[in-house]
Amino acid sequence: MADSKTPNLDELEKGPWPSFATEIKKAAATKANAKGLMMQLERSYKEKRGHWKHGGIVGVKGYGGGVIGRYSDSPQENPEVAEFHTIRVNQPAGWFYNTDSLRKICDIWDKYGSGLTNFHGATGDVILLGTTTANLQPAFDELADAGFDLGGSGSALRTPSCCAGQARCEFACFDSMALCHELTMAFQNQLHRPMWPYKFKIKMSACGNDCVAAIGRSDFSVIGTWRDSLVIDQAAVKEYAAEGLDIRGRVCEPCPTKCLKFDEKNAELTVNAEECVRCMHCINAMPKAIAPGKERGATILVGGKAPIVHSPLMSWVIVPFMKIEEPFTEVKDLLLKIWEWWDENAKNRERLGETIVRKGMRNFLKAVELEAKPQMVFQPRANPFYFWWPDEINSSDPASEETSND
Amino acid sequence: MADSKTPNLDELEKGPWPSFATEIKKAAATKANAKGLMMQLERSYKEKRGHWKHGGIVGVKGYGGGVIGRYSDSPQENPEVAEFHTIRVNQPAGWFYNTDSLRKICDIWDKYGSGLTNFHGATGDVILLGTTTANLQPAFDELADAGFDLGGSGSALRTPSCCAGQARCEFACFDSMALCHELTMAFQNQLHRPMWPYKFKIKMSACGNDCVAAIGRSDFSVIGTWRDSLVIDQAAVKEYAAEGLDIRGRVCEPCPTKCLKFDEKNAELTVNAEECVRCMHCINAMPKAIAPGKERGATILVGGKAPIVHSPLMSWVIVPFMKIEEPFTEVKDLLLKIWEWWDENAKNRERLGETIVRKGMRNFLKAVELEAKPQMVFQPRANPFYFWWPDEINSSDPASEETSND
Amino acid sequence: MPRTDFGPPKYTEMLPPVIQENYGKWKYHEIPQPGVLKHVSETGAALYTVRIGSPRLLSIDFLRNICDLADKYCGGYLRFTSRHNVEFLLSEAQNVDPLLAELAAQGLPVGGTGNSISNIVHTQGWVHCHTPATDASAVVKSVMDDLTGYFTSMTLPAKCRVALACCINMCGAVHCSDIAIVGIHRKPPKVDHEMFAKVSEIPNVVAACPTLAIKPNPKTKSVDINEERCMYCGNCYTMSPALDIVDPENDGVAIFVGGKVSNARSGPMFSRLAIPYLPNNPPRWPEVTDAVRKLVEVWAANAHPGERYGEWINRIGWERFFKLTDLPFTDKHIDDFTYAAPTFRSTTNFKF
Amino acid sequence: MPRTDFGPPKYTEMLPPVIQENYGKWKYHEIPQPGVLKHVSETGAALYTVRIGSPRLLSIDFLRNICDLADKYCGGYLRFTSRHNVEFLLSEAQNVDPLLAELAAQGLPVGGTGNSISNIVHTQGWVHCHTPATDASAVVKSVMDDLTGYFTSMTLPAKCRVALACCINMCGAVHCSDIAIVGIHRKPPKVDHEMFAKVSEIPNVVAACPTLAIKPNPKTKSVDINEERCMYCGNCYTMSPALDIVDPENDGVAIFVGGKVSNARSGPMFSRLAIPYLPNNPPRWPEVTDAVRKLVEVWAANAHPGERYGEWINRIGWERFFKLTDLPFTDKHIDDFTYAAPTFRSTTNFKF
Ligand code: SRM
Ligand code: SRM
Ligand code: SRM
Ligand code: SRM
Ligand code: SF4
Ligand code: SF4
Ligand code: SF4
Ligand code: SF4
Ligand code: SF4
Ligand code: SF4
Ligand code: SF4
Ligand code: SF4
Repeated sequence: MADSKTPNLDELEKGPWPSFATEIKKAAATKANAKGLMMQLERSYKEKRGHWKHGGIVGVKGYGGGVIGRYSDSPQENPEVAEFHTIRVNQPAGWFYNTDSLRKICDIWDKYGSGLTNFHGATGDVILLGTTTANLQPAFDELADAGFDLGGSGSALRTPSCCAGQARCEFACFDSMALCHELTMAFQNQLHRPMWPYKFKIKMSACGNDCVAAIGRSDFSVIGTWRDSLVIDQAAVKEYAAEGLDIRGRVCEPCPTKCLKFDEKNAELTVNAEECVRCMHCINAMPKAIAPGKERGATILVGGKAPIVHSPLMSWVIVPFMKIEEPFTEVKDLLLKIWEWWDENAKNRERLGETIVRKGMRNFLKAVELEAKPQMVFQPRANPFYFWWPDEINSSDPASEETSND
Repeated sequence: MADSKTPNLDELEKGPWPSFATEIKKAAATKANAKGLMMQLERSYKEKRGHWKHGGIVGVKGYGGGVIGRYSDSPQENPEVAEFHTIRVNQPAGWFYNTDSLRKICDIWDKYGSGLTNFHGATGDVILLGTTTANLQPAFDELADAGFDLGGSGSALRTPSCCAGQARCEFACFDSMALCHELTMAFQNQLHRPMWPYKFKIKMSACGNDCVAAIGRSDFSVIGTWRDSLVIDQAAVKEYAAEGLDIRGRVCEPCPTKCLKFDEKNAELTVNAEECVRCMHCINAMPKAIAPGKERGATILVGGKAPIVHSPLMSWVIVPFMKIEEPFTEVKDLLLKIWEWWDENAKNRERLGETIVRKGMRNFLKAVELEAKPQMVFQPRANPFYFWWPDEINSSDPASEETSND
Repeated sequence: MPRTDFGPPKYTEMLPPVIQENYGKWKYHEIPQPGVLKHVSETGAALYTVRIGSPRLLSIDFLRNICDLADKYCGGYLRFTSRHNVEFLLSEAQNVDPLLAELAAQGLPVGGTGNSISNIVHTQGWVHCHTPATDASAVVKSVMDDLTGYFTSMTLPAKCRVALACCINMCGAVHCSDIAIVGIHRKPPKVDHEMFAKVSEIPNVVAACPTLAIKPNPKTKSVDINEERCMYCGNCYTMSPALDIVDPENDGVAIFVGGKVSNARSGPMFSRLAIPYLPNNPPRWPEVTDAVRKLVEVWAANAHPGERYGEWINRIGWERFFKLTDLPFTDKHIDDFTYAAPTFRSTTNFKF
Repeated sequence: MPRTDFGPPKYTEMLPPVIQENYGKWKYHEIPQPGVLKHVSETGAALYTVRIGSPRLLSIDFLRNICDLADKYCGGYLRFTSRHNVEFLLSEAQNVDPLLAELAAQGLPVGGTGNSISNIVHTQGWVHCHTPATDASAVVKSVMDDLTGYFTSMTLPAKCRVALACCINMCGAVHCSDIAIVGIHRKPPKVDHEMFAKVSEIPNVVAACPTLAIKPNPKTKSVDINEERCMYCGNCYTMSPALDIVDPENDGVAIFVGGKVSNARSGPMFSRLAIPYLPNNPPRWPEVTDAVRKLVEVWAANAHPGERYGEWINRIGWERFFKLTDLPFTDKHIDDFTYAAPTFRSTTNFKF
């Protein structure tokens, strides 16, 4: 190893965790650009800096996005990665694959790319790492033949993603995969042709465990919940008790509203459903004994995003409860209304949450025709600086309809 | 009553709570300006609006403040209150009076004013309501002879105030009245001659119950606390238990850190002092059995204020613990440093808390020579946007002293 | 040169002997009955305090009367509290009952201790200030008339601090009170351009507006207001009398709830909007007194013992508060000011 | 016209028969051993999932190999998780052990379920992005090598989600992870005025700066940076390549802790600053792996069962966190950004 050209990458092949360095080396064995990547990366480890330039705009016919252009900042040293673009391929909802499809992707990337991929990108796409401008179109054409379309990039709708939901999970309160697929299909134009002030992300988790981290990183989150009471199977409760689960300590105590009572003598668990905030904790702890209620649907939240520029935002409630049923018209209509308002009101590079914060929830709610609800806030405002609509003020009747308390 | 000239004020004399209307009427019986006030006020109740104009600058010789100028907006209708200024008189610390002093104030206000007062204003001053420009100086001269000086107004130090503390309370962790008096005396110039960007308020409460609401409304709050363990008298605990106090439910349960354990069998109460946040709850609940620790002092907080302009601010910790002992040099020095920085950095009409928020705690702390402590925050920042001092960055040694973790 | 800067009288001159002797030595206190405190010293000495409600706006007759009482029963000493009540300080136990009897005869309410509603900290209103959107004294009198029973007893779950400010400058500790009554305007100021040009400085006024609603108008040598951006704070009016914001038809009060300043159990909290608007209805403000009573009663009926208003709401959630009080929740309740985003409900955990 | 907008393949084509038949009918699950899930349907059918750790950056050889395994044991179906692990979906219980054996032979770690540390969600780093302040893959590999034992077991108090973003754009859900590793710059960008004039638009770049540190410079047809105001966010660099912010000597990583996104028990929380800076030390970033391990261990040793990282800190207080971890608290920890004030400790309730 002493005279290896890649001492840093060699070092990164060691250890129990599967190695990306090994993956790169495998690809480098047959692909010049993978080798170029390897050598440039080795240099990065030596110099402690990246060697990529800002991407120019590259793409495929008929699309405004789906490709991230990437160029080496030192093509003289690493000419094989002078161009090293990424193709974002829209994953199937829930990231399920049959091996045929997966092998087709491999074959295409064997032919046109570096042989390197990300399964998946942080947004959820299949990321095909590294190809030339010339290869973009033929690669896409073959992907299309294999049934795969591009994902989103730029100031467009980004590829929606969802948890496994009803496909593999007993907690699912709506069909997250169906909704994800339907929204993706319904909004192909928004996904493929950037035409907004900035990116827009949709994610859906079929229960409050939020296994796709929707609430933290999507402009529009759909998170499953129910409106009636969770369902307790007392026989199963008794089994858990018999197996030695400390139901009072591990299930009732951490309940945020203390609305579960365990009767130790009869090994009976009861819930005060009105006080339950549907946090999933007790269900997670006793999945065989407790299940979500029967009247299922989702909470809709908006505004989540990463810290840049003003602050991180966590999505917040705008619809406490919505039934989520095919053909998902209510969700789609709401999205269209939101986009219309956002597109009209947002500054350049302003995410939905930032626009709402700047313009105020009252303007947003009015535009998307939603009523204010206390579920939208942790707490009401602590300042007296609120606005009145012109029609709430008049010179003869001082008390407006909305706020008079007679 | 049918043809009373003051039907509204008459109505306000009824009912069990002592009536300000009665007070005004009493004064109006002998004082023309009190009668003017009465009539103008009656008009306000009819018209649903005040009738005072912006104050001009009026005052007494040698002082830049202490008087609030006030003029009627309709002197033709109520000439008696064409001028109706207020004198702010600095109260004795803790609002204790001997009747001699109080009678002297009455006599002076009988002679020069409307005979109406506020005991006290919200900041803490004695408010002498209603006199003419001409009467200001003679009234002040006699007040001075009686031993009373003016309080603060305008962009100056405002009259400090404090709780009764050691004078009347077993919870006091420092001598709030002595500190209040000492600071008032030490900073007479700052109190009487507005020379800052805006007002500055100091309040002190000798324990966390904060009976002067310092934390919510003073730029500089001194709130008593202790550094060792609270002291439990087990004999007294047993008495409370015997009297039927539900010690577990009413004392231990609400303890925010659950650091109190009650042994029901032996009626013994123990505290895990390291986890106690000195919230006063258990002491309040069992004042005969629990007392603050022996190593007493105060927490210093800054920045409290009302909502206008950017938001209400609640004072926050800048010194977790300070011994508060005569001659209070440490407190005074800190105040001087704070004023120097604030005066230099604040915009016009910007309170200390607003300046710190705008410039950042790091700049404030550096200027007043305090070290950052986790007690200053509920939580560290949730964004990656922090600054490095030039001396923390260099080209050869990337890890700065402060943050390297070797 | 006149004498200046001599400062207030030293407090030590103002303390009755029992306090001078036991200063810093108090051991514990009891509340033998509402409005009466008994503080006991290490030395065994006892101090009795009798607290009466005060209208705060006092004539010198009132002051001379309480001086008389203090001379008679307290050796000539008394004090005022941070909530503007009067406290008689007695070193003789046997003086307590006669004093109470005399106070009762005079109709002065004794109370405000323990789990009561003490005096309403309040402001000037139409009696002395130039910016009020409502009166102070009359509203306070009307509300306290209705709540005197809670002042003279100690039956509530905890202390309930009521405060009133006649405009959003919020003189007092109104922004952190259990129940806060705040005068509000609801229409932008009307600019008197002529007057403005004479008495006001454009830059100061422009800078005073927190929402950047004010733009200079070089033609009129005055300013214009973008009415859509104005949230009626009146800050510009404080800077210039030419921007009159008073409007009898639309001014009124808002009610905020759930604030506290003590660190007992939970830390201090701001009061938060419960009722965006009630009309000014002099002399008795019945809408306001009704609303306050209802707010007190719902809390009293539902809070756990020891729970302050805000602690109760934090336990049950604001959505429950609006349900229990049957108050409408409107777009006004949703913050859109400086620290709005952290108040948005960023979780699916809520009650329906 | 080329074919466009046909969308992704329909997921139904990708589901193994056992899922197609039991879609929406799952009744409960068990975790028979780390990395193995057993989901049982109302119909009685069972689905076994075997989860393996993945480097995410995969060659097509890796993909073809897992396809081979899926063909052999899973009827040709597999999936990936939201944390980039691979899941084999088995309908035959007897296939589980042979699959596990083959995975073991290949050195692929099975785990990531229950109270474990699952895969690190991460980003491109020096492999593909142009703005990184640190690498992604190498740091992740180094940290996971050190933590593999926590991936293959379920002994922690709760799940612990580790994430890495190579710059403060924070691709991923880094800002709400139990432990977040974030690449940071520490010096203002250097402006290449010549290049700027050629490739950049002044207004866009000026507008991109959150701290208003960038001013147009009409002379150079470029911009100047007020270095005192710059907090190295790199947002301007995203808008213009002429504002290079990379500095090998001063770039490095920060570590944030205590975030979560699930609504279980407590609502979602942001990650908060624990360690402001650790140097880039390729290829193994030992300072980072040590710091992460220590952060995990202190939590594991002190949290109550079931307590996520942030829930634990909220119970004990951040002042205790800094004491237990022995990490220095600096002025950098104190927020001075958009929502700073509500993070200031506005109570005297704290621990020493
Ligand atoms: C590839 C990917 C990271 C990865 O390795 O997985 C990625 C890579 C980039 N992100 Fe990202 N982001 C990726 C998911 C995310 C996520 C996570 C998510 O989508 O769930 C976030 C946080 C959530 C959010 O959007 O708030 C994210 C927040 C950003 C931001 C900050 C945006 C903001 O408003 O807060 C930028 C900055 C920008 O847009 O200029 C950004 C910008 C970028 C750019 C385009 C760099 C740039 O400045 O132009 C990166 C291109 C890298 C490259 O060369 O390939 N990326 N980015 C992810 C997309 C893969 C996919 O399509 O599946
Ligand atoms: C008299 C008093 C109310 C009372 O009836 O007790 C009062 C009365 C006024 N206050 Fe105040 N404030 C009074 C205590 C307060 C307090 C409470 C305190 O000091 O503890 C506050 C809230 C705490 C704070 O300072 O944040 C308070 C916050 C304000 C504000 C908002 C300041 C801010 O930065 O948030 C203003 C507006 C201004 O200064 O322009 C204000 C302005 C005023 C002015 C001067 C009106 C003005 O715009 O010029 C009022 C004069 C009324 C008059 O005609 O007499 N007053 N003011 C109180 C002073 C009496 C005294 O000296 O004892
Ligand atoms: C006299 C006074 C101080 C003064 O120097 O003037 C005072 C005196 C006492 N307070 Fe206070 N407090 C006084 C205003 C306050 C304030 C300030 C305010 O209301 O503006 C507060 C903060 C209120 C808030 O949080 O919003 C205050 C929060 C407390 C507390 C904490 C209550 C809580 O659970 O939050 C206690 C402890 C208790 O009562 O258990 C307390 C306890 C006490 C004790 C028992 C202390 C003692 O041992 O002497 C005194 C008798 C209390 C009583 O009335 O039951 N005092 N107390 C004030 C009387 C005002 C009045 O006339 O009603
Ligand atoms: C497969 C996957 C969904 C997918 O569609 O890909 C998934 C699957 C399950 N999750 Fe999850 N979660 C998955 C990502 C997540 C995420 C998102 C993330 O990590 O980015 C979260 C939110 C994490 C956070 O809060 O920061 C998540 C929070 C949960 C929770 C709540 C845990 C908590 O106490 O906070 C549960 C409930 C539990 O485990 O008790 C849960 C429970 C489950 C269950 C038990 C649901 C079920 O009955 O099938 C599944 C097996 C869990 C396990 O691994 O022990 N899942 N789960 C994801 C696996 C990722 C991985 O490879 O490790
Ligand atoms: S979010 Fe809920 S429904 Fe979806 S996979 Fe996770 S636990 Fe199951
Ligand atoms: S779902 Fe959460 S809130 Fe509801 S009963 Fe279970 S633990 Fe309690
Ligand atoms: S603040 Fe504390 S020390 Fe001062 S009077 Fe109130 S309870 Fe007593
Ligand atoms: S003072 Fe507060 S935190 Fe300390 S033991 Fe008593 S109740 Fe608990
Ligand atoms: S609250 Fe407003 S109107 Fe009332 S006294 Fe204070 S400044 Fe004047
Ligand atoms: S009232 Fe307030 S918001 Fe309206 S213009 Fe004046 S300063 Fe601006
Ligand atoms: S975190 Fe930053 S450097 Fe890393 S991929 Fe995202 S944008 Fe690029
Ligand atoms: S790095 Fe960020 S803060 Fe610094 S100049 Fe660029 S945009 Fe502004």
